[in-house]
Amino acid sequence: MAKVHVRTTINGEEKEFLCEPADSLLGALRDAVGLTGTKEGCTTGDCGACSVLMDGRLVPSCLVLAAEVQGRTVTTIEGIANGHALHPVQQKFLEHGALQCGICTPGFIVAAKALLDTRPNPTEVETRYWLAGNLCRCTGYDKIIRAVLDAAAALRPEA
Amino acid sequence: MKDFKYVGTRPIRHDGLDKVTGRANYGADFALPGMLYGAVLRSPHAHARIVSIDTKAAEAMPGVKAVITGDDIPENFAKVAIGGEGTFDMHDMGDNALAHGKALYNGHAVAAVAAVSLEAAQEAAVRIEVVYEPLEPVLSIDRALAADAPILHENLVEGQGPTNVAARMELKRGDLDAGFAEADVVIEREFRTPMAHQGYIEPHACVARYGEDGRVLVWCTTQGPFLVRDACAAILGLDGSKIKVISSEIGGGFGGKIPVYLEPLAIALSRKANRPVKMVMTRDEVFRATGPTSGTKVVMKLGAKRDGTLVAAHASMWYEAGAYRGSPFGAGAMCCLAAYKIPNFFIEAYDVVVNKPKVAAYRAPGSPASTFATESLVDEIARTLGLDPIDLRLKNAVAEGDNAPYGPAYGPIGLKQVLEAARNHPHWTAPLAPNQGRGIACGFWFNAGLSSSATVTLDGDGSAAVVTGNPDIGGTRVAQALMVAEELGIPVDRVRPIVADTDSVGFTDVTGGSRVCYATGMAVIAAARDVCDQLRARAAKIWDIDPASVEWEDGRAVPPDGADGRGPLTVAELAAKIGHTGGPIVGRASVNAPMAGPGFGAHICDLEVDVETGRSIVVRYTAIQDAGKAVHPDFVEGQMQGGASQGIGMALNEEYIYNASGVMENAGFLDYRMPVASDLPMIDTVIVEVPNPLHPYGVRGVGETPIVPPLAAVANAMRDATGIRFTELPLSPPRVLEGLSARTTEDRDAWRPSTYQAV
Amino acid sequence: MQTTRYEAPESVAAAVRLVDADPGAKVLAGGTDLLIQFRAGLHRPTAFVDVKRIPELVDIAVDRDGVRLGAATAAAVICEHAEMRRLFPGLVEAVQLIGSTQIQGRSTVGGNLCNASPAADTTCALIVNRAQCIIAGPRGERTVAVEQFCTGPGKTVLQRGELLVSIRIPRPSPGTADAYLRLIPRSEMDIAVVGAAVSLTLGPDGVCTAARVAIAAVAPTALLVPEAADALIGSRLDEAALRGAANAASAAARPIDDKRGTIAYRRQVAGVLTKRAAAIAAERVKGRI
Amino acid sequence: MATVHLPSGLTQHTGGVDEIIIDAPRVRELMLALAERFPGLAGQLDRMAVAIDGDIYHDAPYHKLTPTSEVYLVPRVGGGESFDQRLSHI
Repeated sequence: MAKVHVRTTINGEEKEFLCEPADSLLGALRDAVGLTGTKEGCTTGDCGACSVLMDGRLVPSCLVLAAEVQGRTVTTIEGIANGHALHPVQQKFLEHGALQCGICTPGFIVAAKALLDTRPNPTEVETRYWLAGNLCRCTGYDKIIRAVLDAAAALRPEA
Repeated sequence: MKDFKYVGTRPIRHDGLDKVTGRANYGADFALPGMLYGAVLRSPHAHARIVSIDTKAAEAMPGVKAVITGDDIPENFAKVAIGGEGTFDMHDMGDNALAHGKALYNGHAVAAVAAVSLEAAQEAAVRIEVVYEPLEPVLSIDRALAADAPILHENLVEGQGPTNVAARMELKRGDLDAGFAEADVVIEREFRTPMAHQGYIEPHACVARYGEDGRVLVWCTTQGPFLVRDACAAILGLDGSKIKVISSEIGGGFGGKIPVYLEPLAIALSRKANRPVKMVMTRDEVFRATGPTSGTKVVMKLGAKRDGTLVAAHASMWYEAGAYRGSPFGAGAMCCLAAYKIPNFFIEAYDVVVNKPKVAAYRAPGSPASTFATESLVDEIARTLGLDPIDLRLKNAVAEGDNAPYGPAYGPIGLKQVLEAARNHPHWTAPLAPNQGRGIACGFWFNAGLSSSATVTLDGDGSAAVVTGNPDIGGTRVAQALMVAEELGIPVDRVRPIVADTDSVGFTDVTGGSRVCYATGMAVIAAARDVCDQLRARAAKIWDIDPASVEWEDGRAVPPDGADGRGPLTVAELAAKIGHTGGPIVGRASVNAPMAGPGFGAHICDLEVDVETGRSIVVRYTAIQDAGKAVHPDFVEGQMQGGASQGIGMALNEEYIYNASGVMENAGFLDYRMPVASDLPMIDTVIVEVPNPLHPYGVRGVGETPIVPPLAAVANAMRDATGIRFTELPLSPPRVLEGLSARTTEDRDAWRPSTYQAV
Repeated sequence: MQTTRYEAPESVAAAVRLVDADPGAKVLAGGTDLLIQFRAGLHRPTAFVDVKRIPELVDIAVDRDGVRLGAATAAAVICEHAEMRRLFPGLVEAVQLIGSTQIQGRSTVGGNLCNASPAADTTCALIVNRAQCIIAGPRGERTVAVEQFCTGPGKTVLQRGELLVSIRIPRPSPGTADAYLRLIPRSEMDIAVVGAAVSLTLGPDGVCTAARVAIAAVAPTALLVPEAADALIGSRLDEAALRGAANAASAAARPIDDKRGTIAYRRQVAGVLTKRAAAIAAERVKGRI
Repeated sequence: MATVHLPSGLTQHTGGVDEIIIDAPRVRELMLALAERFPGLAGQLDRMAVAIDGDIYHDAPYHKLTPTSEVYLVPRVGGGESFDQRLSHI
């Protein structure tokens, strides 16, 4: 069967790749495009490790077909920092020790960025529910939630 | 206690940037040119004789390069001693990697394929024709022990005949009958916990290349690269000196990434195909076919005097080993009474094989289940006697000089300090809302020692590298850098911590047993001190004085008093002259540390119960623990919070669910219900520091203790909220509602059969 | 080996042609059930027909009569839609419960219906709101009431070549509000063990003049429970009426034992959730008056 | 010289003796002496770790003992697992 030729924008750059019709976006990102920062934890949409933004919306890349991103924009963990400047969520994860093994971290950071893009002032409860689809087994979430709330504060214009 | 300059601070971890930008490479992130992809065919049956395996159709599929079965992993009877920790039975580990003759659990690997794509390998795997003769599966401890139980291993013989009981141990002290005769209150219950998984988010993954010269490269996610090397060598009959294991970043382990599963298969496939082979487990495979922790049954009886003095304990416990012997039944027995001075006790523990995956270590293995029994009964005794549960525990708490139930006397330990901290914490006296309850429980873990090696190299610019062999699961690189910084007196960001492969560092035992900061830390400190000694000698050379007269203070070589006004020399100054004073400086050290520095913790849990649905949520949680000395407090707190979270998961919702045929029904994150962010409150932590005299800074292991208290802390909170003592976990809504419905009847204390589990 | 195609038609007619021509084709909306089932080997579609590039499948149109919801509209889009939240707070709650934030970015109400899980969160909420399914097929369009759309676990009324295009939900009459509750062991990320939706209409005097009650995960399909509605109609939603509705819901439930819950548990909790959802719906009406 | 405490699971091999003073300079000699005194222990001792004055060693045959050393034989527990206990009573 013919491969699908996909033209898309990934992290602000035009990209083209070939994939099987049934390949997931996760697989294509990791294998065809070579961006391995997006992690595979389950392939059933239950862990959030593969979170990416598609046209700005948070999606599980394991449950998106690679062919679907034709003409769309995709942002992965590799596109979250602005050049050499870390996104505040990334910086706060470091400062709070909000990661232990780090496998869930890319997904959390992408998801937290999506939260703060639309809700600059989330409560702890909102943050916990927004991030409920990102499993972390190491931290008990405490430091992650603190890091995200602190990043929100850092992103808000000075009062 | 000395004052620390760097130890105890919270610098950003060195590997942090790579991990927040997606650059860090984990097990599945590695590729080699020409790489094939492997897939495993697994048994659909829980217990079956393998009559025949026909691989011809699979081998004929396009793109298929190699197919292996148990015949490719010859049965062997090696027992490989690893680092003094004990011996792994390579027969069992090899048979678990690829079945020989019998499939012993749903998910047991039966054959494996390597092909040019994962899809091709998966397609080929299902074309392998296996004829099974299904046997009755043994799915519970009770069934395994029954006189007419099917036998898993015919060669497992006890006395008269074959058995499913692989081992027994006992511990005793004093006179049990006299002890219970002294007691004013005696409470006995039967407790059950189901099999539960570590739940690391990264599936097992590896790439192996078998070279034409017989040299093997394995890149994999593991807690113990040396163990992977030695286990693969033994299972496949290879020369271990020709195997190089590079550990990737590791996406969680908690004990579950100590055994090998995929690595021997990938090597065998690579050898057959003469191409590198990559293998990655699916989540379904991780649940079905790796090593969860044991399901257990614990019958415990505890006696106390009216004033709360515990006088006698009797415990019988059975731990599911899974398909092969080797559950943590011994640790369960040794840990369950470790917190209390009890003059009379008898504990017996049994290792029971069942048709479920072979258990692996899981954070304080064995301790949570047996401690759940003890801490539930201690709570019940406090209620019966009308005593404060912390007072009762303090009254009986062990302290330095008291003997552990397994024999030796404790050195300095922090249980009493931990309990005092719990009593003084505002959480303990905070008001509760309706339908809320509060529970407290203690927990103990030994904390391992074992072998570690370390080198510290000093560069001409005064920076240093520290090289160890422990994959960094939770911030151990930065902890090691802190120790080097402390010794050399250079900033932490001038130290580069490196996790080396098996060819590049001395033998080092696994990242596990809460041993890295303690035991590897001892090696790191000794290696750094070796560097300091060499620097003193270099300073002496510059000053032309006796090296023994040079002191090392605060990161500087200090000349003796009256040494002609020569000022001290800093590391940077000495490093700058390194070429003139004798060349590069490499410090090295290795240890085989004793198991020491027992860790005690206490957790307070507030639970709110919806009495109409049985659903409960943790509304407040505090974890208190003796860390000896917290090297990087963020990651000590992180261990406490993470362990608490896993324990809460075990208490409330996590369990392996099997149907009557022994097929696991919830092999995914959807129905294996680990806590999500919205399930938990912030987890407050209090670090108590009672220094461990065996470590230069007083460090104790911290990683495992925090999973021990939550099971009973949650169940005790449930008892407080509902008046019902639940003795079987998890406290899932159906079980709790059933208990609430029975609250007025006589059977409220009776053991309730599992809500979901096929028996 | 894989023989799957990927198609992304841009009109309903093109989509109908594709699925009519190829009985092995599967319609791909959010994919949050379909792709999981595909990867688990439960089915091997010959083509994925991605309908998200068909404009009328991914929009929400509000008019005097009510709402037309494109079947492939992402849950997150529905939840962000102010008018949807105002008109159907209970339905939006149900939509919001489909999976995580990530899943919300993909999952669709049409997909939830077509997957035909007895535990689907949105089905009950659509039933109590009297929603109609608009189905396109080779012989034109037809309309089916939501409660008739699913015929059993994984089974719907869709025939070969047919495609669920949209869901039409009538504008609630004055004094009407809805609510949906489900029981899951965790706070998120689970499939409903039991679900209950209620829509109520209260007169100015606070007397219930109309009601619909539907329960999920207690039968092969979502159940409309008229007996529970009858217990509410004519009452002021006093404790006795709520208890009557709860008992009726429990009595109507005919659940199974499985890994997510027991028969006894589901039956009991179906009543509890019905009672609570009715109380929430009533509060919502009062808040509007 | 050291006072050796045996776990109750091993006393079936010692005629019930659970505490004994052994004159041995190091752990190795102590173990040999125990095995000589109680032949039934011979196959069991390598399954045990040794606690010397409170610290548990897995592999310390050459550790020196003093007349006041308190030695406990303890089942091995490592970074998690208990191994090699087929049919063993410990």
